Amino acid sequence: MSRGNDNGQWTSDEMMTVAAARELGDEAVCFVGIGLPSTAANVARRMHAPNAVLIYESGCIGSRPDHLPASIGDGVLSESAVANVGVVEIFSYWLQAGRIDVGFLGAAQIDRFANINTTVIGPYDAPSVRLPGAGGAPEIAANCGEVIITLRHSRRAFVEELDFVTSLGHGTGNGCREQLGLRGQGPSAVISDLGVLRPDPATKELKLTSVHPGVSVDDVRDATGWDLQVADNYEVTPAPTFEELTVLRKLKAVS
Amino acid sequence: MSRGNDNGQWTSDEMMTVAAARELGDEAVCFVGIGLPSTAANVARRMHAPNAVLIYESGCIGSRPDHLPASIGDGVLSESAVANVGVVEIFSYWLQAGRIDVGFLGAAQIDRFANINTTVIGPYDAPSVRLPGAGGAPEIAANCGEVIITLRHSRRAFVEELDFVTSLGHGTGNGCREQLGLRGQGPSAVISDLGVLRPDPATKELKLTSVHPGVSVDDVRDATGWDLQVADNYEVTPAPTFEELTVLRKLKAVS
Amino acid sequence: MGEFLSLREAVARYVEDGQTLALEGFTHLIPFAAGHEIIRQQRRDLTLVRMTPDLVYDQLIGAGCARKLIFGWGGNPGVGSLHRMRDAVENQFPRPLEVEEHSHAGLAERWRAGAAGLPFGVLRGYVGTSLADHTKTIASISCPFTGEELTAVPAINPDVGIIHAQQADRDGNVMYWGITGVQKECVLASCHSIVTVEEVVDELAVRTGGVVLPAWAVDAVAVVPGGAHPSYAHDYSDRDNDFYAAWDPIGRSRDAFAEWLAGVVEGES
Amino acid sequence: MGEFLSLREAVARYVEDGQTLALEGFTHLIPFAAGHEIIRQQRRDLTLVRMTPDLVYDQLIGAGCARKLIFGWGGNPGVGSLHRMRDAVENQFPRPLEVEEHSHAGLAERWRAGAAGLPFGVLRGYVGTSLADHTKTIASISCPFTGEELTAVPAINPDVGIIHAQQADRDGNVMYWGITGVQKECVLASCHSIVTVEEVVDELAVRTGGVVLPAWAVDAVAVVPGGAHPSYAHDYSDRDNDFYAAWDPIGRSRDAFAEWLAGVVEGES
Repeated sequence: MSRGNDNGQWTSDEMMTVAAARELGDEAVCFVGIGLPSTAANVARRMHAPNAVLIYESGCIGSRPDHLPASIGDGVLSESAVANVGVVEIFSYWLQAGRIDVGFLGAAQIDRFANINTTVIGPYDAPSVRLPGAGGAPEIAANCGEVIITLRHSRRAFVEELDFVTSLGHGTGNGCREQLGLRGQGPSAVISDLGVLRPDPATKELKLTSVHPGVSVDDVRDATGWDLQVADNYEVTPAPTFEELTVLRKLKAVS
Repeated sequence: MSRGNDNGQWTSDEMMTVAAARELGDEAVCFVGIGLPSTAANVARRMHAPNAVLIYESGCIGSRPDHLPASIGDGVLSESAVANVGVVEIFSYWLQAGRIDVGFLGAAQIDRFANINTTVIGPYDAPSVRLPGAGGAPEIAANCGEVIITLRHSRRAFVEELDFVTSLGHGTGNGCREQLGLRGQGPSAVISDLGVLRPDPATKELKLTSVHPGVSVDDVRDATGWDLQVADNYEVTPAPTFEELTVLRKLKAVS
Repeated sequence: MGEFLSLREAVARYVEDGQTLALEGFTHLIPFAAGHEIIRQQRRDLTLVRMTPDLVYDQLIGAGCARKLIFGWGGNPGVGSLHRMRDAVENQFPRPLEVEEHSHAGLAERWRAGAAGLPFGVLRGYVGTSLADHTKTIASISCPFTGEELTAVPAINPDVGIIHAQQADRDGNVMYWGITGVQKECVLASCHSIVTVEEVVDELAVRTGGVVLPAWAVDAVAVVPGGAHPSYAHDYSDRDNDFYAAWDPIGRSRDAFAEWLAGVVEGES
Repeated sequence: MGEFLSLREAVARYVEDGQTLALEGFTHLIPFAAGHEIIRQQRRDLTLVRMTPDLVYDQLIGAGCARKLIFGWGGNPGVGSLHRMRDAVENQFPRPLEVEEHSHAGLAERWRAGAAGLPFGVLRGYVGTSLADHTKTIASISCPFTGEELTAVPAINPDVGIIHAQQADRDGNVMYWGITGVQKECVLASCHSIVTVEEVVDELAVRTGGVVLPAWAVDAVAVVPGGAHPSYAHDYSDRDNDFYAAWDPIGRSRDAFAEWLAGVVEGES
């Protein structure tokens, strides 16, 4: 399902990518997963965040790829990096030490507290779907200053209860991360193809804070597996600009 | 005090260095301290042990210096090495992991079980002499397959009791290392300017197993601060050969 | 001691049924040729360790070589699932596959501990996740100085570690560069190690970030140009992204996989 | 963020009385010029951390800057003792010096833990030695999987870490090579870091074994050619072994040291 705007100038995936890119501040040090997170981070670097530092768990620090990598281990990430280090070092000296401002994660499923499942659907020992597993996500979610999550909206993705918590978001709600001794602040935004959700400061439950152009609040509610809270002052996400779309499509075209 | 042989062809320090060099087997992987250990290892590499691998705690693996370094961090060690790694790695991945066959150590003092003091003479908090301290020695002594110790003989150096155990030799005797869970076999030889001492297999107490040419057993006993055991079949150390002396002096000359 | 062997000899000498084996390489330098040789030699009951199983383990699992998988992320990067791995986990085909699942940070620390000769490693990880409920090799540990609770994981020390590198010199010293992953740890943590290389050179390359393994720390070196395909060797080849995409329908179908497998078994090593 | 400052500004901005400070460099790349600037700015009550104190800490201790020393080996390599350090330990001159003594392996692990954001590190070390009797920061720890007893040491996290490197590029990225010691750990474990460099270049050198620190991981970069003398900078200078030998009589005599000190204090930064 790919929604676009009225006159087909952009797709909902493009809206999602652009909205994610906008989250990344200039000079932010960002741990980037492959796929949409990497695309969004590279759009941001070409737009408002030229000094953002992209770090890939393959050990590439400060990569400036001229095209989108197909994996987190593509040669272009290493070649264009300021420094290349081993995987032990990237996780211990850089991620774990709290040097990363923003972690950019995808997800198969999330719940209302932005906890993530990328492991199994169904019982662990007899899963109906075996997903890829944790990868770098649990410690990215734990140790980055903040976390931005991107995934497409559906009732199978935004679920009432996760079968498996692969990466902790806000756990059971406000105070949970602090109680567990986690250093990072956890997810600050969930960006889907329908809108943007942010944790309520008081409860840490996700609230719809903006809907993408052409999407109604009911559309989002219908695609969410729990009773979704909506911010009083929710907004309409600004549509992708011509420049954003140009940068994004140019990046996609050469990959 | 530097004894030589009858006609002054070599000094007791040269005898000590050559005797130490002979201990190093070909293809041995050897962790080398600076000073006499480094000299001995480099003599060995030019004589009977061309394939010995010299490792310095500064992170140089497989150094083949063309002159003797003045410190364990000289540029020639790095330049001539097969690989250069950081100090964290050299201690953890190489020494601690049990990859080193032979550790070559100097000492300020040792006792009858070849325990080493390089820390203080006198009480720790009010020492009469403050020595340099541990450096790499405690873990070299603990984790190398075997350890060779070199120091000049005197009652101040070969003492009844150490004021401080900086590096463990055979502890309190046979079985002590095993009880402490140490992996390496501990000191296999102590080489002085007077002779060679080796641990008795049954008790691990050092026994005089050879005296250098021109040295009597009583000379060694007089210079030892405990009642030194002497092997029944003790030998006279073969004098330095012309070739050994040539190699040693050439090495010294260019350093 | 960096002995030059053919890949066939190297695998025959070091790899045995029932062993714990690791073929490492983080997207880059994945030792595919060595994996295929293990398939050809029909090794069985292997415990396979890898941070990201990738196609090479999908192939070994599909060929029935594995009884257990220790891993962190089992997907086809940029494409989708590893269907042979899923078929084994979901349907026990071609045989049941026991799974021991960690995060990448946890596995990296297990590799570090293994290479460092320690029985365990420590990290800030797994807290609040379901992983510890299902993986026995995740424990809690207290800092003796601050009392803080952290996570401990046991060292990995495979029987054989296998990697691919760009170069060996004539003495058997090995060098690789680009994305260097956990290969050093894999070789140093393993009882034995096999390195396939693109070529033998008189002098190893000069590369910032390059890793050199001295010959005496490696057991066997086998010259296998292209031995990482469809993964790549930086400065020697590009990642064959098309093959990764093409694997999806092969891995998805038992029949297509059987056909692919027959081709590998008939192939030359 | 790799900001270019003069050495005087960098020390003035980041180094304060009472801090824990580390000037690292393993024989190679010892940041002597930075040490002299700290002497000139008359910082006091410092806790100084270094694996091998070397002459630079003999000078800081003799100048009365330090109240505590955390170290592993305090000698003049290839020459003899550090007499200012001994005078402080043995005679409390010019002021008492508290000593926290470790092995090099233990300090390396403390640096690793500090850089890795862990409160402690683990090693096979100290067992059977007297070090644990006198050093409180050595503890025992059990492996939660095997029950084996190992040794724990706390992380080092100085207020300021100072190193010398060969190069910075115009963005403030730093590179050094040759013997690389624990400098990466020192910079990453410290709250703030100052790097003195031989020169600023358009492109960093290409060197196997070279270490690159991205600009954003460093606070200040100061261009100080020869800033490691009498230590050396690989490919830029040689170790001044004569100076190390000449230091022995200077350090041995309080008067000779006072004269040397006056020269430093009058010197330009």
